[in-house]
Amino acid sequence: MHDVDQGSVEESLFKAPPMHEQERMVEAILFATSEPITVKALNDRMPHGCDAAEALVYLRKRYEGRGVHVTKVGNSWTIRTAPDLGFLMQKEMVETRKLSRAAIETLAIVAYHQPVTRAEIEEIRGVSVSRGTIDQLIELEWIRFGRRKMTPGRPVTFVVTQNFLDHFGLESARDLPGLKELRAAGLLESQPAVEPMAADAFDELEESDKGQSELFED
Amino acid sequence: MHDVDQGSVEESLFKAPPMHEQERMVEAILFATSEPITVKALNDRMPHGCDAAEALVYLRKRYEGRGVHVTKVGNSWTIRTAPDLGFLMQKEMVETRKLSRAAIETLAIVAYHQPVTRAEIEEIRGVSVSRGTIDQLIELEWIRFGRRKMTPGRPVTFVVTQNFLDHFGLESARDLPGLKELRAAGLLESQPAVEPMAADAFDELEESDKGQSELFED
Amino acid sequence: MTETQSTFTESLDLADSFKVEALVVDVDGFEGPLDLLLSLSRSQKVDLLKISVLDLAQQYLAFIEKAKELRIEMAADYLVMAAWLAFLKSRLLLPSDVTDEGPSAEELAAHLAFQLERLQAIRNAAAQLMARDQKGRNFFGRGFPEKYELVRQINYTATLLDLMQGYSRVRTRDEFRPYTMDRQNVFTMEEALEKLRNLIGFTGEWTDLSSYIPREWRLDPKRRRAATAAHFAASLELAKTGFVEIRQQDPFGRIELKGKTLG
Repeated sequence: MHDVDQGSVEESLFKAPPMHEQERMVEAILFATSEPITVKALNDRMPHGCDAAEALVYLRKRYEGRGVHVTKVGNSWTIRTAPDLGFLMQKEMVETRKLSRAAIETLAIVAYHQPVTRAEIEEIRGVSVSRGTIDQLIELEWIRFGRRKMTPGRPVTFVVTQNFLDHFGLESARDLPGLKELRAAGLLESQPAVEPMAADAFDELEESDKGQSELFED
Repeated sequence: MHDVDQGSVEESLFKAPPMHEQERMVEAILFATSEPITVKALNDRMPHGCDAAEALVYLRKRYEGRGVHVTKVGNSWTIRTAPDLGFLMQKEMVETRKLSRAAIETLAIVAYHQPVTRAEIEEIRGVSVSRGTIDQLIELEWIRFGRRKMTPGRPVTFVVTQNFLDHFGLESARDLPGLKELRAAGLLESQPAVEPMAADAFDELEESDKGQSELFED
Repeated sequence: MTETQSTFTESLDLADSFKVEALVVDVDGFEGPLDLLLSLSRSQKVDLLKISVLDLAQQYLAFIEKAKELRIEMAADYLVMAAWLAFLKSRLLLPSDVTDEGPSAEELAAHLAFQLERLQAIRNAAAQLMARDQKGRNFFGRGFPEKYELVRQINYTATLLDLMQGYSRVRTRDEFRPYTMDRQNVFTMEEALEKLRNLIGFTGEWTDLSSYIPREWRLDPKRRRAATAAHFAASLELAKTGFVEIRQQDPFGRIELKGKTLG
C-alpha cells in the first residue's frame, strides 16, 4: 500500500518512518491542537518523507466508533468528541449568544448562495439587512468577505469560513443539509428562474428578470 | 474488580452502559476537559452506575504505544503526547544571518586591541557601542571578559576566545594583518560605499550622514 | 430555533385557524412584506409554486386594510408592496394586452411565487443547519491544547574578510568619507541657467539675483544656499556669454542683473 521504492543508499538515509509511526505522529499533533490543521502543516511538522494524508486515512478509521473522532474540516483535520456524548460535557459547554432570526437566515443565505452580496441577501429576504447582523456573523468568524463581484459597483461578497464548517461539523460547504435539493429546484440561481413558459417567450426572460428586480428594489 | 451488587430492581432500571461505552465516555471527557480530572469527577459526570476507574484501565491499555497516552498526574487523569513524540511539538528554525556591521567592527576592535575596554572600543569606533552588540558577541562565544584594567574605575576588558580563532581560522589574534598590510592587500583602497546593512547598523548610518551634511553646511 | 421562530410558528397555526384577523395582532413579528406574504400563503395550503397569487394579493390587501382600521403603524415597504400587489391584481384580472411591453402579469406573479418559495426554502435550510450538532454544544474540541513552539535558532556568520574590512573601515574613517549626492537639496547650475535665460530677457531693469530664486527654495537655509550658489554661478556664465550684465554696488551688497540689450 505504502510505496517504498527500492531506494538507493541516499534515499534510505532519509527513509520515512513506517506508516504506523506516522499515524502516531499525526495522532499526537491532532490531539495537541484544538484548531483544525492542514495536511500540509502536518507534513511540515513531521519528518521528511512522511505522508500525513495516508496516515490520516488509517487514523480516521482507528477512531471510528470511539469517544473522539478524526474529522475533516475544509482542507484541515482535527479531533472532536463524538456528538452523542455531548451530554457529558456540561462543564465545557459554551453559552452561545442566541442568534436572531435575521442572523440565522442571513447566515444560511451566505452558506447556500455564496459568494453572495448584501443586495442579494436583501433580495432573498425581502428586507434590508441591518449592519449589526453582518457584523455579528463576522465577529463569530462564521462569514468573511469574499472576492468582489464583477458587476457594476464591484460589490463585496460574503462567504462562510472554516470556523463555520468546524462549528457545524461540516467537511465542506458542499455538505450543507438540503443543498442538492435546493439546487435541483433552481432556488440557488442568482438570476431567478421564471416559470417555464411558451418557447417564444423565452428570449424575453432576461428582459423581464431585469424589469422585475428593478420593481422590487425600488 | 468491578463490583456489581446483586442489584435491586431499582438499580437495574438505571443499569450502567456497557463497559466499551463507558470507555468512550472517559475518552471524550479526558479529551475535552481543560485540566486533568479525578476518577470521582469522571464518575460524577458519567451516568449512574458507571465505573470510571475500570474504564480508565481499558482506555489506558488501548492507548499503549499510541501517539498519545492516558497518564496520571497526581490523582487525576489526562491525555498527553507520547514522550518520544515531544519533538513534534516544537520546530527548530535555523536561520543564517550576517553579523551586523556594528558587531563586526566591535569584534574587529577587540581582536586587534585586546584586552580592550568598552570605552576604548567606543573611542576607536567613534560611536557608542550598544549593550546588545557586546551581548551578542559574548553569546556567540567570540569574545569574553578579560582582566579588569588597572585604571580608575577598574573597567572590564574584552578579549577574543578560542572559538573566535577557530571560526576565523587563526592561530592567534596576533596573526591578524596590521593596517599597513591591509592597505597593501588593497583592503583599504577598496573602501566600500556605505551600504545599508543590518538594521542595527542604522544608527551608524545616521551618524555618518550627519557628518556629511555638516560638511555641506559649513 | 430561536424564540422568535417559535412564536412565529405559533402565529402560523393561528393564521390557519383564525385567518387574517389573528395575524393583525402579530404585525410586529414580521420581517418585511415578503415574510408577511409567506405567512399569508400558508393559509392556501398548497405548494408555493401552485399558489394563487391573486388570492394572496387580496389577502395581503385585506390585511393592510385591517391594519389601517386598527390604526397600526405600518412601515413604508409594506405599503409599497400593497401598491404593487394592487397593480398586479388589476393586471391579473384584466385580459392581457398582447402589445404591452415588459413582463406579463403572469410572469410577475410567477416571480413572486418563486421568491416566496426561495425564502421558504432558505428558512428550511437554516432550520436544518441550526439543528445540526454544533461545536461547544454537541461536540467539543481539545480542552487542553499543548503548545507548539517555534524555536528560532539564528546562526550568525562573519568571515575573516568581513572582520578585516570592518577594522580598516574603523581605523580609516577619518580618511574616507563615503560620498553620497544629496540630490534633494541641490539646485544644479543647469537648472538655474535655463531659468535665468528664460526670465531675464523680459526685464530691462536691474533686478536682484536673489529674487530669481524660487519661493520653495528660500525657506530652508540649506536649500537657499544651494539655490543661491547655483544662480550666482549661472549668472556668471550668462555674463561671460554676453547675455546679461552684472553689478554689485558695494562689498557684500546685492548682486543685480540686467538683460543685455542686443544690438
